[in-house]
Amino acid sequence: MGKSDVATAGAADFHDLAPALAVTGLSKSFPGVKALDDVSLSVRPGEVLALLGENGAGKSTLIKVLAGIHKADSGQIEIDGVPQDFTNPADALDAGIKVVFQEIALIPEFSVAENMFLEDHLAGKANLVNWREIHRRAQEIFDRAGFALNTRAKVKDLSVSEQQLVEISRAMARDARIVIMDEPTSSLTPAEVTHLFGVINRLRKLGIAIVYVSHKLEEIFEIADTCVVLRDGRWVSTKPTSEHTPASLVKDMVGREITSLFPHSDRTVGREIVQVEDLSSKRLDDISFHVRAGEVVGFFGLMGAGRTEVAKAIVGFDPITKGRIRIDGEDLKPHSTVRSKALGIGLLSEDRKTEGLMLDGSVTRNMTLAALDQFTRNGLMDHRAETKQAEGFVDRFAIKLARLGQPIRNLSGGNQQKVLLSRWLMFGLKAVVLDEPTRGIDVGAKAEIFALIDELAAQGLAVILMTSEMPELLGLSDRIYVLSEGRMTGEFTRENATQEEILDAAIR
Amino acid sequence: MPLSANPALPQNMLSRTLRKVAGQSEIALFVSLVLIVIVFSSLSEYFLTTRNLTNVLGQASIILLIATGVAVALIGGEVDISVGSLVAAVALPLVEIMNATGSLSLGILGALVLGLMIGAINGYLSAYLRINSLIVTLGMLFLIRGGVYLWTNKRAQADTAYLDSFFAIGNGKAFGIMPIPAIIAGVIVLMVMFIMHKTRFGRRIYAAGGSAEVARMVGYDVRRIKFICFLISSTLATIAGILLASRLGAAVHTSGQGYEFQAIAAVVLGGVSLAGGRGNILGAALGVLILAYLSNGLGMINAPTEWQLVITGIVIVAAVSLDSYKKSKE
Amino acid sequence: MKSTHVLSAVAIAAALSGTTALAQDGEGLRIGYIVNYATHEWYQNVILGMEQRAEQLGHTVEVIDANLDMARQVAAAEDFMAREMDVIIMTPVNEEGVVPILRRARADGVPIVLEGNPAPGMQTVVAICDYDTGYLAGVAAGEALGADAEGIRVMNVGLPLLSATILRSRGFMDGLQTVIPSAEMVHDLDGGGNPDRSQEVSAAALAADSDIDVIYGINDSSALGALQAWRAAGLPEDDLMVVGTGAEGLAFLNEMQTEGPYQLEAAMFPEKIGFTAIDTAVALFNGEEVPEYVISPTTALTLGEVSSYYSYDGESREIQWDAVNALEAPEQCMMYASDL
Amino acid sequence: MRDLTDDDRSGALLRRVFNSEYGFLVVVLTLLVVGLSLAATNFLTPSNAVAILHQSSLVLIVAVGMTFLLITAEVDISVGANLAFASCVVMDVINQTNSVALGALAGIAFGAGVGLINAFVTLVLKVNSLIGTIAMMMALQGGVYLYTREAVQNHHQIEIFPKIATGFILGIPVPVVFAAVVALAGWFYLARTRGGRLVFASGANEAAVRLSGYSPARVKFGAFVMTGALVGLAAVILASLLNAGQPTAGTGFELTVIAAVLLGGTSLMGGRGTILGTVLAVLILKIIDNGIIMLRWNQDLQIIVPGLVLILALYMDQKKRGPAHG
Repeated sequence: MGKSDVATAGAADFHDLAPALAVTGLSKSFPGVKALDDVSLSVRPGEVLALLGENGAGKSTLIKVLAGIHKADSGQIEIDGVPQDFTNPADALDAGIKVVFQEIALIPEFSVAENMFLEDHLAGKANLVNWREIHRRAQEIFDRAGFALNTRAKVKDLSVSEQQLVEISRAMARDARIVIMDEPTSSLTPAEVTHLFGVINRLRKLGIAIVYVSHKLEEIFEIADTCVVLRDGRWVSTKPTSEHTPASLVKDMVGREITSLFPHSDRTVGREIVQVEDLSSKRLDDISFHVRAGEVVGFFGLMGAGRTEVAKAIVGFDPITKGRIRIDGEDLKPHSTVRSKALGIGLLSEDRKTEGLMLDGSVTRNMTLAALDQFTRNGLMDHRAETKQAEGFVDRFAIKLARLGQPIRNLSGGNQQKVLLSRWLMFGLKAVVLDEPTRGIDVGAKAEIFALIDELAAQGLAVILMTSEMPELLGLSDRIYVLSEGRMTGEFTRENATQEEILDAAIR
Repeated sequence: MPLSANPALPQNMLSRTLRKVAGQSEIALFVSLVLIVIVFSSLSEYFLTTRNLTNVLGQASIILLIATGVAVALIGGEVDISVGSLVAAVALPLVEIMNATGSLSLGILGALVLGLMIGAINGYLSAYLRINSLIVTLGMLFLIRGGVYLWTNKRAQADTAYLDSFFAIGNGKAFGIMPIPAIIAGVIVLMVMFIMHKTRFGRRIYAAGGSAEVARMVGYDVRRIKFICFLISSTLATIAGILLASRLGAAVHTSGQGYEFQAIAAVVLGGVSLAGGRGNILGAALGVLILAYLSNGLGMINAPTEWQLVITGIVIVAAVSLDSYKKSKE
Repeated sequence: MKSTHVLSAVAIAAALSGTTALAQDGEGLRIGYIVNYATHEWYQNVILGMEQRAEQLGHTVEVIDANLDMARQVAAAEDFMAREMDVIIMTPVNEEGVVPILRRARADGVPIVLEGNPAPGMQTVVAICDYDTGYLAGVAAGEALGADAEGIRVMNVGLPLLSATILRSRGFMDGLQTVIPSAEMVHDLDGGGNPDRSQEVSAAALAADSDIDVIYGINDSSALGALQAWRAAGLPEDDLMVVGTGAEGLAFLNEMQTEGPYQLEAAMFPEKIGFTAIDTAVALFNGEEVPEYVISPTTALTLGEVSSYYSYDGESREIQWDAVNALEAPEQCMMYASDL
Repeated sequence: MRDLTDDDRSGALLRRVFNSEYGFLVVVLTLLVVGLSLAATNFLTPSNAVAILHQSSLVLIVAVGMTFLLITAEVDISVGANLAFASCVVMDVINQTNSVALGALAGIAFGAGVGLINAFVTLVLKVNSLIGTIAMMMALQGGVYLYTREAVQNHHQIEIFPKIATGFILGIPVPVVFAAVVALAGWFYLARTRGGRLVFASGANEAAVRLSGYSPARVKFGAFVMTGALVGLAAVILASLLNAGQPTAGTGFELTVIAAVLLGGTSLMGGRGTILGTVLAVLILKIIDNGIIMLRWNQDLQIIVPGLVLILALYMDQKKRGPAHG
């Protein structure tokens, strides 16, 4: 890539350099919404700029404008002082901007190497794919960046974090000057996050400007040089990270102070609701645990450790090969979701789109799906009672919507998640399994979900929380189980849990 | 961990080359094909003759071309079921122009123009107006067939130019052995294989079919890619229509009915996914040959039509369920 | 993996060695018949006639079904040639579509007898006269109605897809008009040759104009479908006459026996066609002089006449060879497809 | 619609009608009826209305089942072949037992049995239902000739039998009564019952339904079997209408049925559709069919026009929903 000379010059102090990317007065409107309103920022070679804001603050619109997906109504984008006019994503790429989106933009059926050269396949004049060169160049980039990836592996067989490395390698393959990462850690485990930061630091040394978008404050303080906060499509502040405290950042983002992110009320712990003995399946090996009423039990584990597998097994969604699952004393037999629901346990899936929402269905229909029996008289639906009940939940959880009949697809992630939680609360459970309940949700909504989890436990529900976010785990759980490669490798109480010991158990 | 997936262990040469061009499932298909040949060879003394084996290649050439086009469309994430009617339609300009001018090239040109026009309509409606392609091409299936009936007044249009070149492309044999339609189809299928695997555009078809969103983000013009997929599928069906017209010596208005189903069945049997982005042309071709030799063999042993239909149905269900069983094991 | 190689090696070796077909045992002839559409009862009876005749003469018949697909028909001819049949009989799915395969068979020295429709380049065709069949039925219908009948209105449930069926419809009208010149065709429908479609189009046509005296169907299914549409519309059956064509199977026998409006059948004796085709095939193989057109006889039958040609027990029918073989076939048809 | 802007509210009446759920279908239907009444004097007669309703009822009975199936994101291509086979079974069993009831029952049971196998192949063997039912279609087309080489004739001559197709109840043709009952029941089930809700949900998001403690496989199973049983019911009517069991019947029937259901606004992707839309669409297609004969136009148009209508309908639907749902 021939960037090493720039690296030695630039990495030491980027403050002296001219901005690699400068955005001035960017505005963009969609029908009915002003998504971006006069936003400006700049980022220099070797600088890591954190872009913060709640959902709807305009971050994704800004990124999409920079990626050439949307066209701004007004304002200017300059790269190395040259004004740009992107009409499509290819223009942005050619100009040296590479966006690593949160939803990874790789072709699952293609090999790692092919994915890195999707734009041109290194094709020459005859438009022929140069397979040998593709693999050679990919390997070369991996060697330089120190990635342990096989160029011939299919992307669909990789873990999320490995896929992210492919995305970053892709930026390197394109000689990108500016890499924009949209919530890159949302599906990474702590170890993988650490690894990613190593990669970012290496990129930084290569003189690449990085725009880092995240909700996770502790990450910002670890990696970012500068913080830019947006709110409601408008620029709020630009400051060096060193001048921020977590509270000041949250205040800039939310516009108000949030006192406690993790409420933990005093509650009485009751009888054992969930009892699991020697649970084994394709990916799980002899898992045993129990959860009592009024207790929040966190499950931690790295990617692929088996959290989601446990969650899906104990509600009867995935088949098991061995073991006994009892809910409030009753055996989960036959092993099905029909039975588990009857016993009073339900799962909120980590994957809202494919396992939770009926995207074109109305809010009401999504919310009442589990509790249909309550609105059934002699097999007939009582639409009035249904609507009334749904209205109650909308009020109770302050779900923001235009009307109950609108398709749920148009709601924000946080509000969608509240609807899905309402689905189970309306039914009335004894135990609920929450798999990554705050994935892709902004800070304000997160706090509300946390409060809700606390409230559920206080009402006497047994809550099982699957999470990969350490602060969430430590802040909410009464007890913590740790999984590693499908086995149980640790159990901690709220009092004796430390981040180090948990991580230690997770890699055991 | 897939990361540690080994770069091929040292094995004998044959299997390594085989692996290079074919995946697991293509090898399985090839083995099934061989099994069919062995079984029927033991049941009929006439099956395992050079003449019969090459005959079938000629007979299969028409479905092979159609299936290849259908496979390209499926890999591109779209489906084209108008091909059966298209086969009948393109023969009309071919034969009429040939009869009027005495020129095979002009006739072929006419056929290609009509074929491309139909492909462009399919492509425009599906890719640009974003109407579900199954519906578009289902509608076109009716429309084209009706158009053919109106145009011909339901009479077959005979070739009265009697060009030897036209006779040869569907009926001739190279070196007295290999049917020329089989050679034509074989060369075209190889070309498509090459395009799909070795050219930038081919890879873009896979990308557009497998993950249209991603392809769009990478900057591919997905609509254009899909549009061209329809052009490819109708071009291949046009060539099939030309070969068929030559074999029949006429533009027969009823020809090609049900070919779309035969082609889709063969292609799916060959491992091409209905969901787009998966499968390859080699597999599709093997799927066609399996069904062709199966049908030929059943004919050789005088199996009645009804049994042929039942057996073909069972073979398809068995193949596809085996495939989905394998996927569920992954 | 190993087994794969072994299997493929065996197959390829076997394929390359290319065993030559075994020689003929010299008993009888091996006759291949490529049928247009074997699942239709008409063709089943053709095949029946072939088998009965072939057995009498000590030959064997093998059948491949083209199942209405021209390409399949060509493939079937190739297969028969690969199987070294002595002579091939073929009912073209479409008469224009067999020209190249006839040319290839001639080059190969395999004699081919066409059944049904003539095609350019053929040696001989065994067929009934479609126009004559319709014509005879038309005359019979006219006579049954009486020459002084006025304003006779006809609904034709036709099949314009095929020249043969166009000829039948035209023959019927021409025959009828020789007796009753004022007879007119009110509805000229495309019933697709099958009963459900015929029922459907007839229902619509009868709703438009139900003042009909005669229904003519180009085959039994078309006539029966139209009759069912008539009944579904609740129209009176007393003054209606239904004329079917073919004597294909059991359906017309069944309906005629109720002594309802189905009074006349233009019988084409499929068994006899099969019989004649075998005789022609054998003659052709033996190098005898065979006319270009071999005509199989047809006639119009009333209920009273049917039983002398077919015995019917409600479950199956048996052709009365003596009566059918006694029928005289014309030297030439009154009109051919080429005259259309 | 509270969130309509003023602009929309004052918008052209036509556009509002078109954008409503059935607006497009109702407008087309009205235009057809008015147009044909003016163009063909015999169109608007009781006998023609009966003829149209007769023809529509066979398609509609099966289309109701197909609407259910498509809403659950499955499809059944074998309905045409099933119809032919079942009609032979109906006639054969009546011939054997001299009981119309037993024959009807056997036909419905046969149809449902085919649906059962389709369900098994789709839900247990996990074969894509498009492919699985194409294979079933081939197997049935072959199988029917193994069952009977020729049309099964009416040997029983039971008087009531022809009345199933041609009789009247309170001045309404019997098949129309059957179709109306089936359509009403289907509409009521989809719109008003808990089970109907699950039909939609199973097509919209199968995993979500399973996680919510229901069995989408059971819902789909029900839809397959019901479609099959309705084919059996249609076969009883068809056998009566043709006074025979016809192995050659039903060619292209599946395409007509699916075209009608799609024209009626049911989504191929599942999760969306209505019986009322299907009813309107069946009527539209059958009136077009009828009109072509009434006007004495070339009957080849009967295959061209539905093709055009189908593409047009989907195009309108696409425009209405906007590109976001492409």
